[in-house]
Amino acid sequence: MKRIGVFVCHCGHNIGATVNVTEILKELSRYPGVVHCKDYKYMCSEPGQKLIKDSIAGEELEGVVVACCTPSLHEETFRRIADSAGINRYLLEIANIREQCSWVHTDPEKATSKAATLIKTIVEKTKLNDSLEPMRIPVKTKALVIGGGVAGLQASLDIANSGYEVVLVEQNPSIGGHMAQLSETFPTLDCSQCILTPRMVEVGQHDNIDLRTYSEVEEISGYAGNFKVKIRGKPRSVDLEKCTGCGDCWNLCPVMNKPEIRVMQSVSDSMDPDMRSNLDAVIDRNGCAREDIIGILQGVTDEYNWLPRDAICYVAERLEIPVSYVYRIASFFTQFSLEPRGKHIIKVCLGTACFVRGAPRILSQIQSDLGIAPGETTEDGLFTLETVNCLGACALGPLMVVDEDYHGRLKFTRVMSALDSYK
Amino acid sequence: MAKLANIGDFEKLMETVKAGRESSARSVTVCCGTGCVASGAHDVIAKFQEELKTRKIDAEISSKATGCHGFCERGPLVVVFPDRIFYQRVSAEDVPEIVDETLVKDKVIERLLYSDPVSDEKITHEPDVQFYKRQQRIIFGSNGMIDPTDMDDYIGLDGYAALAKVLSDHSSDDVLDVIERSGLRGRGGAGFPTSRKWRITGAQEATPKYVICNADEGDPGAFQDRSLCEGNPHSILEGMAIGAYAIGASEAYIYVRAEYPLACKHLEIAINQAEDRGLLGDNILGTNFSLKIHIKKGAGAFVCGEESALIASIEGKPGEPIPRPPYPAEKGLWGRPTNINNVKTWASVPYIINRGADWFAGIGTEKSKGTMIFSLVGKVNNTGLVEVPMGMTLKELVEEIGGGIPGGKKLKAVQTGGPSGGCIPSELMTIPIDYEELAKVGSMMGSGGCVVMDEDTCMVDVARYFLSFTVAESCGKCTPCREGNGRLLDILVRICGGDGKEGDIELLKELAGAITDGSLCALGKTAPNPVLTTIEYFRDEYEAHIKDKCCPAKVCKSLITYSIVADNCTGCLACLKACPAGAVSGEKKQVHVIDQAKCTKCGACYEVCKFEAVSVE
Amino acid sequence: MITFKLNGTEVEVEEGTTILEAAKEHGVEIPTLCYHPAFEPYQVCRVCLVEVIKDGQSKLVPSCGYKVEEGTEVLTHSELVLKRRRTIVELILAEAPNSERVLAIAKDLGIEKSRFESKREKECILCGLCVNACNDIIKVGAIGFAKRGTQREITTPYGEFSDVCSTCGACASLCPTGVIKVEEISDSEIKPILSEFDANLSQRPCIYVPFPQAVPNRPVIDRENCMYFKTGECRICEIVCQPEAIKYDQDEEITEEEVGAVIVATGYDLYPIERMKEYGGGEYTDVIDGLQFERLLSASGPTQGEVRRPSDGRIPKRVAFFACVGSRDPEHHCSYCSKICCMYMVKHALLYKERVPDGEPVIFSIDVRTSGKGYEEFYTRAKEEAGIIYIRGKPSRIIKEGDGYEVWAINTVTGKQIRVRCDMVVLSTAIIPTVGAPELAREMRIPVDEHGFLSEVHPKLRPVESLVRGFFLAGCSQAPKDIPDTVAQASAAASKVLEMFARGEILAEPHIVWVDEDKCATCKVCIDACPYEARELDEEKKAVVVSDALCQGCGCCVAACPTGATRQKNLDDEQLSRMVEAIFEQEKEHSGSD
Amino acid sequence: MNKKKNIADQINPEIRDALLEMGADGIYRCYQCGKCAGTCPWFPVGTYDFPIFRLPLEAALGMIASSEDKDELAAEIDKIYRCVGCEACVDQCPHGINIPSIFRAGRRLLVDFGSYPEILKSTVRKIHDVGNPVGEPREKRSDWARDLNVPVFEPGMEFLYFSCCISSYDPRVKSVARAVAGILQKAGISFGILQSEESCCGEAIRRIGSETVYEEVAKANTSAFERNSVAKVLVNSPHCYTSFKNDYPELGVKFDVLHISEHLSDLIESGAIKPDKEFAKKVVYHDPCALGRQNDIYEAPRNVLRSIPGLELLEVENFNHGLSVCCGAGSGGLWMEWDKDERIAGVRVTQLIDTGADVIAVACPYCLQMLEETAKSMGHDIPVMDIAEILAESCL
Repeated sequence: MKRIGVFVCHCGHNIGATVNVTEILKELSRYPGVVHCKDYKYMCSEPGQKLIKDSIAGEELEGVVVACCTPSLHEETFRRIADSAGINRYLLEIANIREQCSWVHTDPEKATSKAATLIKTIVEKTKLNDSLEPMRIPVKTKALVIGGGVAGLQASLDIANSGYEVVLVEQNPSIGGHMAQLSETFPTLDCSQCILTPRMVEVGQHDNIDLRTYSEVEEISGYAGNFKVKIRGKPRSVDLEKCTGCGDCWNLCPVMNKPEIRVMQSVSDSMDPDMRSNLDAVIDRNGCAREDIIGILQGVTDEYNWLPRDAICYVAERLEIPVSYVYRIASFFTQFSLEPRGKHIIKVCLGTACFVRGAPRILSQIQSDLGIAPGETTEDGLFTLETVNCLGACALGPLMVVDEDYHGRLKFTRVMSALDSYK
Repeated sequence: MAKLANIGDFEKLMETVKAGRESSARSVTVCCGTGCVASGAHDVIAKFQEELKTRKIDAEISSKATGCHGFCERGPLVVVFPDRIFYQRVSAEDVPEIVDETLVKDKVIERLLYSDPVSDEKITHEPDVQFYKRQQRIIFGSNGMIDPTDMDDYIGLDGYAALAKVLSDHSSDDVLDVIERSGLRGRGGAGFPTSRKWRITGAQEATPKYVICNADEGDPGAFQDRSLCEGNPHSILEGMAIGAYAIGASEAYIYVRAEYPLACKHLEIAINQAEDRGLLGDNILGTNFSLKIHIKKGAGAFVCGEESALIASIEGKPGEPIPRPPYPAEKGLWGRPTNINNVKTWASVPYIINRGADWFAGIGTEKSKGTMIFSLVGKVNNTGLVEVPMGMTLKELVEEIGGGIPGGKKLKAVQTGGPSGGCIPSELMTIPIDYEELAKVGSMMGSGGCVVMDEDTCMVDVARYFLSFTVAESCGKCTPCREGNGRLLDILVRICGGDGKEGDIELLKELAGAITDGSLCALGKTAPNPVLTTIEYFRDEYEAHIKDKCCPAKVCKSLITYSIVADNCTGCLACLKACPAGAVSGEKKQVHVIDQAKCTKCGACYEVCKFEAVSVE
Repeated sequence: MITFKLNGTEVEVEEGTTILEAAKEHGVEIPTLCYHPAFEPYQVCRVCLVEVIKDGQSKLVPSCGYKVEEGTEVLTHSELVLKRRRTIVELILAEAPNSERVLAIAKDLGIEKSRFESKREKECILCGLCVNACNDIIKVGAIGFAKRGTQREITTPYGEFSDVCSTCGACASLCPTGVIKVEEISDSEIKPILSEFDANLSQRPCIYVPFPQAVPNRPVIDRENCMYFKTGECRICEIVCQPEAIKYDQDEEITEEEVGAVIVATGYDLYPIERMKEYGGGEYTDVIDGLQFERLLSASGPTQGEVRRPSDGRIPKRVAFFACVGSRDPEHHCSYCSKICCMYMVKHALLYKERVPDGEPVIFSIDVRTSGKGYEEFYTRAKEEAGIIYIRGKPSRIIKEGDGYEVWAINTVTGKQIRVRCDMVVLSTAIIPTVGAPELAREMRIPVDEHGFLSEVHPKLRPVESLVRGFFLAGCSQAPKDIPDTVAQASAAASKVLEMFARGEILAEPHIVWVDEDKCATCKVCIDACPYEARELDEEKKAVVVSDALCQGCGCCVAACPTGATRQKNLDDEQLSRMVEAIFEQEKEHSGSD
Repeated sequence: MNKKKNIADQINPEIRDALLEMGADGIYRCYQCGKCAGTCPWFPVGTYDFPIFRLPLEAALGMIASSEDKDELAAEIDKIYRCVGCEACVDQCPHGINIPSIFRAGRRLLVDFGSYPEILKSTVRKIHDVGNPVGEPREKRSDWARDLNVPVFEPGMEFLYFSCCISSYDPRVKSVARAVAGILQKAGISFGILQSEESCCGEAIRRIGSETVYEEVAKANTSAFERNSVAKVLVNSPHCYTSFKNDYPELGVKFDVLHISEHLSDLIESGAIKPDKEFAKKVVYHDPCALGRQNDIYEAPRNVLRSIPGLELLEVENFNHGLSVCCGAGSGGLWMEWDKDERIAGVRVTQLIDTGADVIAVACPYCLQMLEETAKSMGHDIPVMDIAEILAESCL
């Protein structure tokens, strides 16, 4: 049977007020295996500890039970006493008669009885305790710091400067945290970035710190001293070794708004069917590739005398090119017109030959009579006036062609009569 | 039309055709070029066919509609073979008389003959007509003799003989040597030696190679290419085939201007006929050389006359020039080596092959070989297409061939090279027609437009006119051309409008310099030429417009005023009726008055007044 | 390699380099307008003309597209070049008299004003950058050229809103005169990409470095908005990157590390301002939070340190600062005090007064907690210098009045109502744990309090250690605190780690379990029962093996083991039965007695 | 003898304990931040100084209606009866302190001493005598339904329709009850009314402070409900709703209560009622405090209005849903005579009109009376209609 020593602490009045300590001592001293019973007002104080230490030696105790407060507070203190007194520290046990007894009971008699029971159970446990040694687990001397703000930076530097390796994981593309965003810091009004950037650079260049920006900790397993950490490095789409940070890419990237991809609304079903069949015919005749665009638009002009909007959209749809491209071609060449044109097309030749023979006077005459400028169509849609740079019949200058008929050697008096035949 | 299997078949065909056409046969030709058609040529030819049929003599005497003879001023033209009696300004009514008298009885009808404006002497035979006498019509020669839609006519005049010759015993290098020795230079305007251009394209490894005929002819006042395409399409096709053979191309495009429907039609017919005959398409005449020719119609853009813009237009892109180098010879159509030449250049090739390089080199000056076709227009009596040997002086061209200036007016200037050319003053008429000579005086050969201007033309207004043309036709892509020429035009309009300012001339010159050096393509670079040359030679007119606010030629509207000369005015109300703006007032027999506020300066009254009662100050 | 003479000096460059690139390599700056390194040189503005002398003949060529030729001489600033360039720039200046870039180039050439009056309705110089970007690079084709000559313009088809424009803004950011506006091209809502670093007050491109002093100073591509990841087009960054560092196909990589200790310093975020409905948070653009005001004050911020209102850029004459927004509010938001707001509000007021001398800072607060070293003195000095008006009272409402705001509050000192009109309001919102940090902590089984802050072993005695051994806490992840405390706590955590490393080992309590191999029936029930995964089946021994280090002595396996093969040191079954007996005896004694 | 006035604060624990005992909440939690006072409807009125943020501390010191000076006491009593119980302050208080509960405790003390406003005394007496604040005889309670053959409630009927005293007696507000009855009949709902057995739900007088009379009527009502084994009660007044839902359970009685807007919204959704006639007007909905803020019913009334064709629903900017401003009729406000230009309803009417609406929609008889009367006194002729009346126009 082991020689067990019991030491009961009053803990000021925390225990003493509700638990009758002397009663406890009396009861415990009679308990089998208990060879030594003492109490003290503050067992955790220096004298209290000395009392235990001396009793162990004096009474050659093989087991100690200290009835006091929660083990999480002073277990370590008393076990150190056991060490220094020469017995194995795990032969000393704590009976918690404060948090688990005196603090939670008001009836002194029941509290005292419960305290005694508690102490007795621990005595029984101590009797069969073996002497053990604390386990020594080797520690991997490498640290992981999560978060690259000022806190993470400071901790990493302290550890790294002490010669140990650090893995610093930061979820944003750069370390610096919120402090980098501040203008100046109170109370000294230092410029926040001026005092933080040196730290950041130091971390960036420190060979003990493995900096992992734009990364997140996926999972941590293992135990203190031997953690296994999974770090997910989000793709930067930039090769850090090759990149020199010259800034060309971020100065030239033009996309500044969130793009929202939209598809051109099809016009083929909302347009009138026979125009669509005409257009299909023209496209089949000329080919359906981008380079046939001019031939196609000429076909449409032959058909409708101008390029209706639905036609332009449909052609763009069939050739799978942007409407803006077809619109550009349609507005570039004079043969194509985006406005409906008159029944008869009047072409006044302004070639050099006709010009010197008075073509401008003819033109202004027609303009004033029909009331339209070149490129416009009369209200009644009868005439469209256009100017052309040489019709190849300079001998007949000044010359005017209406649809297919040539009217040469015009005199401004006879101009309007020539047009009457078309009214 | 059976397909010719080999060169031998072709030679046999040529003999049979030639035999069928002995020269003495009596026949009548009517010029159906656009100019004559505009004056009613179609009715004339129809009437001939009708008359011959009614008289049942259409078997012996044939009538033929041919391409343009060149003398448009006197259209519709009729020439009676074999002794080439030349009737001009023939109307349908004259046809029965011609058939009876000339065709049947071989008598000449005086009234239809051409009378020499100077000597008033009647000339019966076409070659003697003063307009044709000094010309040397080679490329244009057969225009008046063949029906463009009938291939045999062309074959009859040694058509495709050159191609057969090349295919039978010429290697591509041989062809290149012949062309080089002939000294042929590009007829498009820049005059780049044709053989060197073919060599560069030929030397490229990348295939396939392309050959392009530039029939865009945007210059106002120039219509030779049109007449050639309409009148003699086969000569162009043959020239292109020979060129393609020399360069090693198997695909070719002819880029025709949208405003030339007749030319497109005749070219298409010619291509189909040639393919049916095996003279185009796959394995021409049984050899392993083949050539497919496509026709691409332009859509109305003068800038597409420029090489890279033409290529862009064929590729379906807007006609905007692309910076060079790389030149089309290295990287042209679809990024492949491409050789582009003008219609007239291609048309010259068959003649050089047939008649030999030395013959061609014999014509023209030391550096500019062969003949040049000019469209002689403007204030000249004989308007029309003229083919003259290089080296002839402008004076001979205008006075002898052109028949001088109508209305007894004095010659003031001749404008050559279209909107990119310059105005050459009358004092310099003695310079010969030569690439370098014309360039020296600030103008250029260009595509052959030659506009004659008399004393009534205001040179500032002419410069403004050319600028307004180039600004309207500029593609607007590069700053100097779009903005520079735009500003040039603004200044000229300001000067013509009477608010010219001190220093405007220097500003014009500075701008012109920046435009010429800075523009991306030839259109931009040459646009200021009319301004520069008119400033150079007619600076006094500019000073008059700016300082004295008066237009010597009395053309610029805001600088002239029309007023009635009281003592000449008989009150005949002629000008009152003619005035579109209702600016003339006055009773019958009373002296009329022009209300300056309403007068739009259209000049109608001046023209109508028979009593010279209208004065222009 | 090609040798040629550049402004008189012999120079060697690789074949295919353009004159512009060659000049740039040798420090010669040639002005450009329509040039963009990622595009085919369009060569239309002609501002970059240089003189090339080749076998005696000189001509002007656009240096942006003209490739260097062997043996030629290039003069970039010859008298002729400058003369022509001056005229051309004057022509462009007439088109766009107010464009900064054009004015800058004009100034270099000594041009103040263009002699030509500007006729263009829109200040567009038709350089084509926007059209080429939209059609050839982004490949959407919403805009294009139209007409030709002096009428040439850039427009959407028929001048109407485009139905294909993706509002990416490439055209607007490339335009040298800034005349093209996305809202004129598309009528759909334009959502600018907001810079997280600038607290959503400025715009950033898709490939970016958060701020100039970032470490590492390398860009990252925002895959959510980058055109390449949406349509596979654009690739501008790849084209312009000489060292070819752009890797679109780079995917995430998972790496494993073995570490001895973990310091959690995940920091803080601000309470979302959108939740303060009564103050118009998230709805009124000029009601902003503390970090946003910091960015406005910061020299590297969106307004270069000038205090300007986010809505219209005006300088606010009176700014109201609200304290305890979301803090000390157990009913709706956070119950705790965020500790640093009182102090940074004083600083904000002081800096605001410094930037806007006639400005009037008004602070609504209920207490001013200046608990740090030198804080009270700073507070007193700042009040005096900045003339801060402190109103004791928490405002109830902010109502938008015209282009300003009206604050409804009670001055609890006088008890009277007070309605303050002001131009801008800064809400000092509560400090909360960084978004995502509490979840991460729970995954690592580190205990967290009800607010999401990490729980320490003991607030006073062991403030930097987490309850789970080996984890240490630093900074605001543990609780709101100012920078001095954060740094101190970081060093403390570091020293704790160093203590562990210095010892090189950890002493662990020995009361772990052991397995009696003969009794073990290899039923593996205990393996699943163990929460710390400390048990494995050893095939040879035909028995379960315990990893001493992993075992925490919780005893689950002992309870689960059907054969009693698993036993715990110093807590053997026998001991337990003895202890129970002791209790019964005690009961018998006492019950017997009363 | 003029006693020197004692200006120092006193601490009298007795009053404090009495207040606590009478339900005063959170008097220790308050840190006087003042946020409550800013949302109180009296704030926008601007002419009455109402520092309610001081109330918890005054209660803690026991200084509610404790001054000896006669005028000061009258002013204090007037101040205590200014609170309209809209609980806007409760919503904003960082500690969720129920300021109205403190006012109610003070009022119960005053009622016990009998020193509370005369007008309210007469109202309480009327309710005590005839079970309605208007003073009309009990028998006339169901006169509004005489020609609608609305059945008397019998066990087995699904709903009891409890029409609030105001909508039973007041000639103008009667049309609300008639509209409700009409709609329910059209939808074929089995319901009935209790006629003279009903009496006032007592919500107002409890908040005025007379707990005794409240208990009287409450017990009368519950016994009537039990007698007729009523399981579900339909009410059109949010005050009856909050009384039956939150107060009556204290008496240990259990029955379901449904506000008419909730039921109408369900009926429309299920298709039982089809609002087909056009009501092409711009309507702004005023959230009653007892329905919205206190019982979280915001969307049901709006669903009813949105379902009516042609009706364009507007909101008061900045002051809608939980941030709405009270009409000033709660907790006895309906009967208090505050002078014309110092009325809460004046502020609310201006806000409602500024939205540019043609009609003001309400869901509470108190709001209807107060807003209509105030609008008229301010010279606006804008109609004020209950949502039931509007729905009736569209579906009957």
